[in-house]
Amino acid sequence: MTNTLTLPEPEAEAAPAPASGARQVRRRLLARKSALAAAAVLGLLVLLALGAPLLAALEGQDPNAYHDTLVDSARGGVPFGGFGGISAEHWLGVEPGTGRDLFVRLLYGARISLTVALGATLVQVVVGVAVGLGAALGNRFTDSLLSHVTDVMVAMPLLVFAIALVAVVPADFPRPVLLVVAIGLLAWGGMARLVRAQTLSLKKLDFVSAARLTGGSSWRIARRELLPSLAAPVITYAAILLPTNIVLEASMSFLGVGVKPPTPSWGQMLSTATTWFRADPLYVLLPALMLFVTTLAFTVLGDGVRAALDPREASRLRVGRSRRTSRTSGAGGAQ
Amino acid sequence: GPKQGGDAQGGGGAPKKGGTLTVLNRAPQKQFDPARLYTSGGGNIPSLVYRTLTTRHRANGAEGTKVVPDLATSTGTPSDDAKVWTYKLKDGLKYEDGSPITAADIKYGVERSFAPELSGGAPYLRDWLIGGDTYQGPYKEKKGLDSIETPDAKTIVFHLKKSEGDFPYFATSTQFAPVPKAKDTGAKYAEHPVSSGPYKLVKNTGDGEQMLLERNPGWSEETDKERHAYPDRIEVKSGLSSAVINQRLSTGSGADAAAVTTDTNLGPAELAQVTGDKKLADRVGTGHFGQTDYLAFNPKAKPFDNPKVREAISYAVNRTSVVNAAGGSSLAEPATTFLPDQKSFGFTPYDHFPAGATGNPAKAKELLKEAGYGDGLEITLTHSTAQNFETSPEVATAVQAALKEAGIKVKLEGLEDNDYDEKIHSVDKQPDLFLAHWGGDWPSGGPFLAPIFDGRQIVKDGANFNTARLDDPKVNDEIDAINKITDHDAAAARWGALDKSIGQQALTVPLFHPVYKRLYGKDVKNVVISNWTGVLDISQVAVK
Amino acid sequence: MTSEPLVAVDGLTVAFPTAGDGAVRAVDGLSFALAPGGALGIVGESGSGKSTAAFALLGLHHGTGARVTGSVRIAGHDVQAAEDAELRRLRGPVAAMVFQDPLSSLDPYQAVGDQIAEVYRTHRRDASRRAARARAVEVLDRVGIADAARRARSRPHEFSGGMRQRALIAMALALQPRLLVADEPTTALDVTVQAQILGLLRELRDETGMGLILVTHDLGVAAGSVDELLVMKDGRAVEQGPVRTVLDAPREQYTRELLSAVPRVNVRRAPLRAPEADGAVLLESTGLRREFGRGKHALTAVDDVSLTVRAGETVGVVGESGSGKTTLGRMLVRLLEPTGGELRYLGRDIGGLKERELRGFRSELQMVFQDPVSSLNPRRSIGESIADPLRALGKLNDNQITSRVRELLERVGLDAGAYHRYPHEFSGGQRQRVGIARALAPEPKLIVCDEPVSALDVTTQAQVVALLGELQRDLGLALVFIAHDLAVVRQVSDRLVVMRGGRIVEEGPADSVYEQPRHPYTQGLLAAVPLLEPAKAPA
Amino acid sequence: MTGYFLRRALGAVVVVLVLSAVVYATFYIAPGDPARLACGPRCNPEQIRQVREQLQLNDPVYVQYWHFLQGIVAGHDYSTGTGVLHCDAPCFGLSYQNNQQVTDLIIQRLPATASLATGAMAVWLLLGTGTGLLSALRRGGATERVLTWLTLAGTATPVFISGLGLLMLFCAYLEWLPFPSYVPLTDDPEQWAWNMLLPWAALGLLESAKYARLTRSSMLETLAEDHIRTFRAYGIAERSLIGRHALRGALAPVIALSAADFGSMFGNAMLTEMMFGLPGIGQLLVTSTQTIDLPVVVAVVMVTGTAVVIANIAADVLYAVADRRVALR
Ligand SMILES: Nc1ncnc2c1ncn2[C@@H]1O[C@H](COP(=O)(O)OP(=O)(O)OP(=O)(O)O)[C@@H](O)[C@H]1O
Ligand SMILES: Nc1ncnc2c1ncn2[C@@H]1O[C@H](COP(=O)(O)OP(=O)(O)OP(=O)(O)O)[C@@H](O)[C@H]1O
Ligand SMILES: [Mg+2]
Ligand SMILES: [Mg+2]
Repeated sequence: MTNTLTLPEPEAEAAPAPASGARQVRRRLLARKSALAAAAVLGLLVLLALGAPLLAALEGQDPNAYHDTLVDSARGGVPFGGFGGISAEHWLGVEPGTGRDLFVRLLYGARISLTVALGATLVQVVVGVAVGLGAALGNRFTDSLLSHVTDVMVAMPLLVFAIALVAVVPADFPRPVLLVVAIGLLAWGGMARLVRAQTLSLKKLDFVSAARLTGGSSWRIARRELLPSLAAPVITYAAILLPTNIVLEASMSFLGVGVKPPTPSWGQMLSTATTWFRADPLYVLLPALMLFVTTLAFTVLGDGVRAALDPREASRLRVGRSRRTSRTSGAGGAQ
Repeated sequence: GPKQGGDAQGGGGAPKKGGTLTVLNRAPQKQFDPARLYTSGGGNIPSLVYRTLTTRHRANGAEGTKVVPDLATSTGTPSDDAKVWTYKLKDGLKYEDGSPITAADIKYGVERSFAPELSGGAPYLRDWLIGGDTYQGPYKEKKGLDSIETPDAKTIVFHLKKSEGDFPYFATSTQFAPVPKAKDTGAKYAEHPVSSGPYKLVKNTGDGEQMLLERNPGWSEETDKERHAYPDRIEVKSGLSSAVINQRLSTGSGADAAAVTTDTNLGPAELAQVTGDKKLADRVGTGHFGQTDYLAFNPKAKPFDNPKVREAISYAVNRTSVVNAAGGSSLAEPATTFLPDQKSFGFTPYDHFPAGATGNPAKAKELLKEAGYGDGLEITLTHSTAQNFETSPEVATAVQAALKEAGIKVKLEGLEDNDYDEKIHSVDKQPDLFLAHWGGDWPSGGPFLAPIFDGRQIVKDGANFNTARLDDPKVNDEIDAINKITDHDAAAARWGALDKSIGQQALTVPLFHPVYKRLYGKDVKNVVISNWTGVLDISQVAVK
Repeated sequence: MTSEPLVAVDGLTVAFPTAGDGAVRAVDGLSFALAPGGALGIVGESGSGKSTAAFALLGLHHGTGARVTGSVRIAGHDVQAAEDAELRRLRGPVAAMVFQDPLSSLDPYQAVGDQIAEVYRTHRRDASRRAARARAVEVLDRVGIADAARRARSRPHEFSGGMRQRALIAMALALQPRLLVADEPTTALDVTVQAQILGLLRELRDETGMGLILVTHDLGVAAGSVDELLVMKDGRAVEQGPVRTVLDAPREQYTRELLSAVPRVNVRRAPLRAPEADGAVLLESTGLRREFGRGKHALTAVDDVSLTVRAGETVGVVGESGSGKTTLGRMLVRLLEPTGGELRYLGRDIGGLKERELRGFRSELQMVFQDPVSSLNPRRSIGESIADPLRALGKLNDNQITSRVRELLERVGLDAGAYHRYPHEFSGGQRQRVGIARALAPEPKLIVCDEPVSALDVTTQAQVVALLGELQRDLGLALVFIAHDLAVVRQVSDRLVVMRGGRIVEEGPADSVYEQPRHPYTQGLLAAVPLLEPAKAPA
Repeated sequence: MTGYFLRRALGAVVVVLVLSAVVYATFYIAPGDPARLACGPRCNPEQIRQVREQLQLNDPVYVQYWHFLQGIVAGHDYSTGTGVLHCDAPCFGLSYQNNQQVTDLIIQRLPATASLATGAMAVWLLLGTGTGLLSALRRGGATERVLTWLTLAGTATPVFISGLGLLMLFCAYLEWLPFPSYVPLTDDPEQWAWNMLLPWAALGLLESAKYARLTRSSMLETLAEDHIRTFRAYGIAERSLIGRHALRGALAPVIALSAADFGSMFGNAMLTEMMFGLPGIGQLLVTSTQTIDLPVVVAVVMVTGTAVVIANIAADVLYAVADRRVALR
């Protein structure tokens, strides 16, 4: 068949290590300070995105209002005043050329960027897992067919197709949804390969054979026996896909097929900010920083979740740290 | 007001021959066949290789909008109400291989531009020459076009269907470059064109991305008053991003010190940076090209069939934010006239719907109420998604923000550039309101106004530019009348008057005229930027 | 020469931190000594801390998070106090270790000879590359690898299991260590190969005078190879003394239990009930065949196997590793599709049925898997795993299922409250019981037990064997009992099948095969079984 | 073995054909009329009709596609007006834009893209793998943390930002490097390398985080393997333990994934190429997409698709060669 090669999960193992229930997973997750911090950061980002209108009202600004008097028209529209025009009215300064408020645009941008990133990643995970499982569990023909379809997807130059897709779809189709679908449906090849490879090796394990002997359907086996074990590698891979998707959205904006103006997104902000490196560094830095923080948070959280799903991680915890979590330990008298 | 434009001269000292000039460009010179180049695009690198019957006067500013003889001894002798144009070739004209340039070669050059294999180019030859509308080029119709006569090797006569006082301007385009029939390789000619200009093409790789031009021994300075050809070699590197081009020019290390660009402006961000740096600011040339960026209506569609709505929008527009979105006041000048503010176009100032610097939403609301839209109005504005600072999302959002003040809710429809281009120029699919821009094929009112407002130029299934579908016999007659005038200044005045009177109908909302800021390398001398193209003229540049 | 012992362990305690509170004390206050040239066997049930103790001898717990207290002295080196550099000097030349699993203990990417040469050169800095390589060939030759010069260039995957284990011993030998620590060196091997390796160890000791610590759970293996014996339980030494004394006159109750649990190949099975030779035919295979791969790489794992299993009887299947036992077993329950031959269940040909068509009677044919680790889903509680077949049957409601699972758990000797616990919370033996409970749940007619006890220590092994016998008696199950340990099989089987190279070489009533083996291969197998009591030869 | 390759080659052909058909169809229905674009900005209907005929755009789409495939296998003759242009197999047709042979266009641009992909791969192998190794062996160190953040930042930064940033820093501000301008390797290897340095860095950085994570996990996994324990028990120093025994096993999946990614760089490095003005395949793809130059688009996608498929086969083979325990199937 086609290749079984994919990004192996960090700390992948031949036979999955013993794990335990959701409660223990949560406990282990809570024991990781870094994961908690990452979750907090992400929670904050989501809150900021959701609360954008409130915060905008608090600042007293509108994301699309022009402020012609705040920019130096003769000098390419660079904001007056230092640091990109930061002032009491405009907490993070204003956009060059238009004078639109950057703080509010950044917040509203989070809505789109997080939606697109999470949505597209979700689509990739769902399609990738479905196709990967289908290929690994199906018969020779299904496997060959799905693997070839996966190959076609992987071989597609993504951006060009995204451009074509956006051009083909009617202009009044909601753009964020289109971006989610375009990115999600074009870039699931890696996920499918990962899932297929992992499933093939899981399939060799006896507990899957045992499940077959119960006379359950393939779907039942996949759901009960395979999906839980696939969670760890899928989460790790998804944490890498997520920033890639945000960057993809930015690249699509750069090529003119991103969100529709005047809607802001971090990607759109980055793509218009490109040339402002020197004249107004803050303009570039702000969205770039948001992107980086999001990436970091998702990576750290993904690591945390993956580790929490891996019970071997428990014995890796240092003794000193484990004592602190002892109070929460309730389930099962593990040795 | 009067333009001082193109004042840059580059580094001090008299220009000398020698050295290598580097051209850093964005777009590769994909087309190099003289038949396929479009007039206004055909003036840069191709103009170093192809000489034409007439040419642009290579001078700064308004002086550069003049047309002057090139291969011909004059800009052309009109007869029969400017329906017949006769040219005589200069003596001693040679190709790169030393063979003489003949009038038959120029005729052949014009004819081959009709071949579908060599598509591209401007529509004027087809529209103007007798028999041009059906002629299929010399490959299919060997006998050639009867409306071009070459009574002897040095004389060429063009017979037109109608009077065209602007013919000398049109004769600057590369279709009027000589092509020796024996050397013509059809679609492959561009790979090895036979040079009549000061340079010949030595290398062309990557589909026009990297080119090397060297001196053409067949060219003699005596026959060419316009091109200087100071550098020994010209190296073209394209496919670069504009940010990189400007950064390279400002850093100017190595070969970049002797570099220019012919297709890249300073963007707003770069301008902000350059103006803060005296040394860099000295290396910026300013150019004007006759162009207007405007809002185009379809006055046949609701609600724009109501002149009051169009007027309301004219009043509501905030030109300051539009100009800012287009890069700020150094890169765009607010426009209230359709004609560019240059004398050669016949610029006549007017402002029929004074919106002031930042728009007059009160007046707009009033007009809307009168038109029956007192409760507000919802419209769609179509624009391109290309980031060109002209028809781009930024400008559209600026319009959107201004109209909001007047109670007009604007929905934006951004189209991918091809889609946009096809839609706005299609009679059937044309959006009702969209951002458009129009530049003159040469600095005259004719090519500026006629395609947009001449009712006979409404093209049903080709590229239509009369997007207002104006078909007013009075306008049409006036256009015909002015076309008969061969005195440019006299014609200009009438074009100006025509523009002013059409303006009253509010068929368009002129927004701004772009201004070009061209950065060049620190070793570059003799910088000439004419108002014909607004482009830095590489035939004038010296690097020593 | 000093009178100092080669190994002196005093009050050794090793504790592993755990996620919950505190730590697991794998070794708890262990003390023993070994004179130069002596041989000590460490025996005990699984999880009793044998390996952990052995690792401590070489300081292998350094830097792992395990807390080690007490003192370990090897040939005068204080292992506990030693710096990394000193430890490195100790490991190899003074004390060398041979690990349990020869499959994974060698670098898969490098030639075996190079690996030995590398170890040699690490400690003999003056040795040239060439000399090191020559030494590698020499020791490989010494451990009985034919054509050693050529085979030294092979990679581990080109070696058989026995050869790999020999290579590991050769690696130890290259440095002529004063002490060899062998951690279950033969558990992964067949009896015949095991006999060779044990013989080799004996020879080497005689030749080089090195000391030996042999860690094993097989008392038979220890019996023939060591002078002293140490019995461990829960990290502590239960009994210690000369091997014959401990085996013949055990002082401790635990040792006695351990000894009595060891299956004897030369003892007849106690009849469960009156033999009903004419039970109805349940499963019948004729000329069953299974190939893997295609074309040139095709391998026939099972070839022309004809077998009949009657209701209520136990058919034992023995044979060396790779002889096709598992493949046969999986075909019998139709986890694998046969490539040829016929397979009849209650008269119906099920050999070629599709997965969907099999569903109807899937639950009637069950299997207990060889590997207790991989046969339970680590992410689901054991109760859910056992309940699965019941759910799939769809006859019972949730409450009934839960009470049935509790009943099953108790039936196999587990606490009914274990329902919500996860596999990793159980020992190997317990997991195997869970596997049996799962197989029993749908009330099958036949269970194929694939080496159900080979991963277990003798006591647990005895318990599981007894359990299976009991269940069979109570429920009238038919069993196919696969194992490579002939003694275990003898305890349970009515009939015996001996496999080799995918074919059946001998078949017959268990007692007659054991007592009068006809095929030379069967005879060889029986002769290689290590015996606790050397005096008594098989009858 | 031959059987394996035959099977894979057949699969590759199928994949590339399907890919080309999908592209053909997509761009066929995408807005924009190639004839109009080729004709020029102000064409009258008659001209457009002539050009459409000239480009054979009047045939039904499947006929056009069939002609396209025919050209690849058998070559094609085109009229230049004055003569006949032989386009030898594999002929991907002529560009709608300027009648250039698409095959030539692609061949001219392959070296730049190959250079970019090769160097970027070196960067992600060095930076990504290095970071991964460091974090596997020395968890929690400051260097490791900084490098990890750097690679994550690289992944989270679009190349049009990081590329420009690198240019500004190294070429404009520090002036350590000339502004990149592609010099073919065959012309001047040294200049080639200097000019490619920044594009390599920008693209390599984008991929590094993935490799850092992969390497780290792979290394930890290998270090936990039994054979490592064997050598540790024989007093082999930690350094040679890692260098000689762990690295190879740990890097096998990294190398294999690199091979696969190397292939996909051919079609996906377009933004890097645009940013640095590299005359590569990706840039060609973008410009031809913009002008709906169908033969070029489809041909480029077929070439990049082939690169991906070949790279995947190479990845599988490399993996099997590196790790003998894996069998090709
Ligand atoms: N790294 C570890 N972390 C936590 N507990 C461990 C670790 N290694 C071993 N143990 C525990 O220590 C105890 C002793 O394990 P050890 O491997 O020494 O047993 P053993 O006697 O060798 O058993 P077997 O015969 O199965 O090999 C067991 O309960 C085991 O679960
Ligand atoms: N899925 C498979 N693909 C290819 N070969 C296989 C497969 N399963 C088993 N084999 C091969 O078939 C032969 C018989 O294997 P099987 O597992 O049945 O042996 P076994 O008698 O159970 O051995 P052991 O005692 O080691 O468990 C072996 O050579 C093995 O390598
Ligand atoms: Mg052990
Ligand atoms: Mg087996």
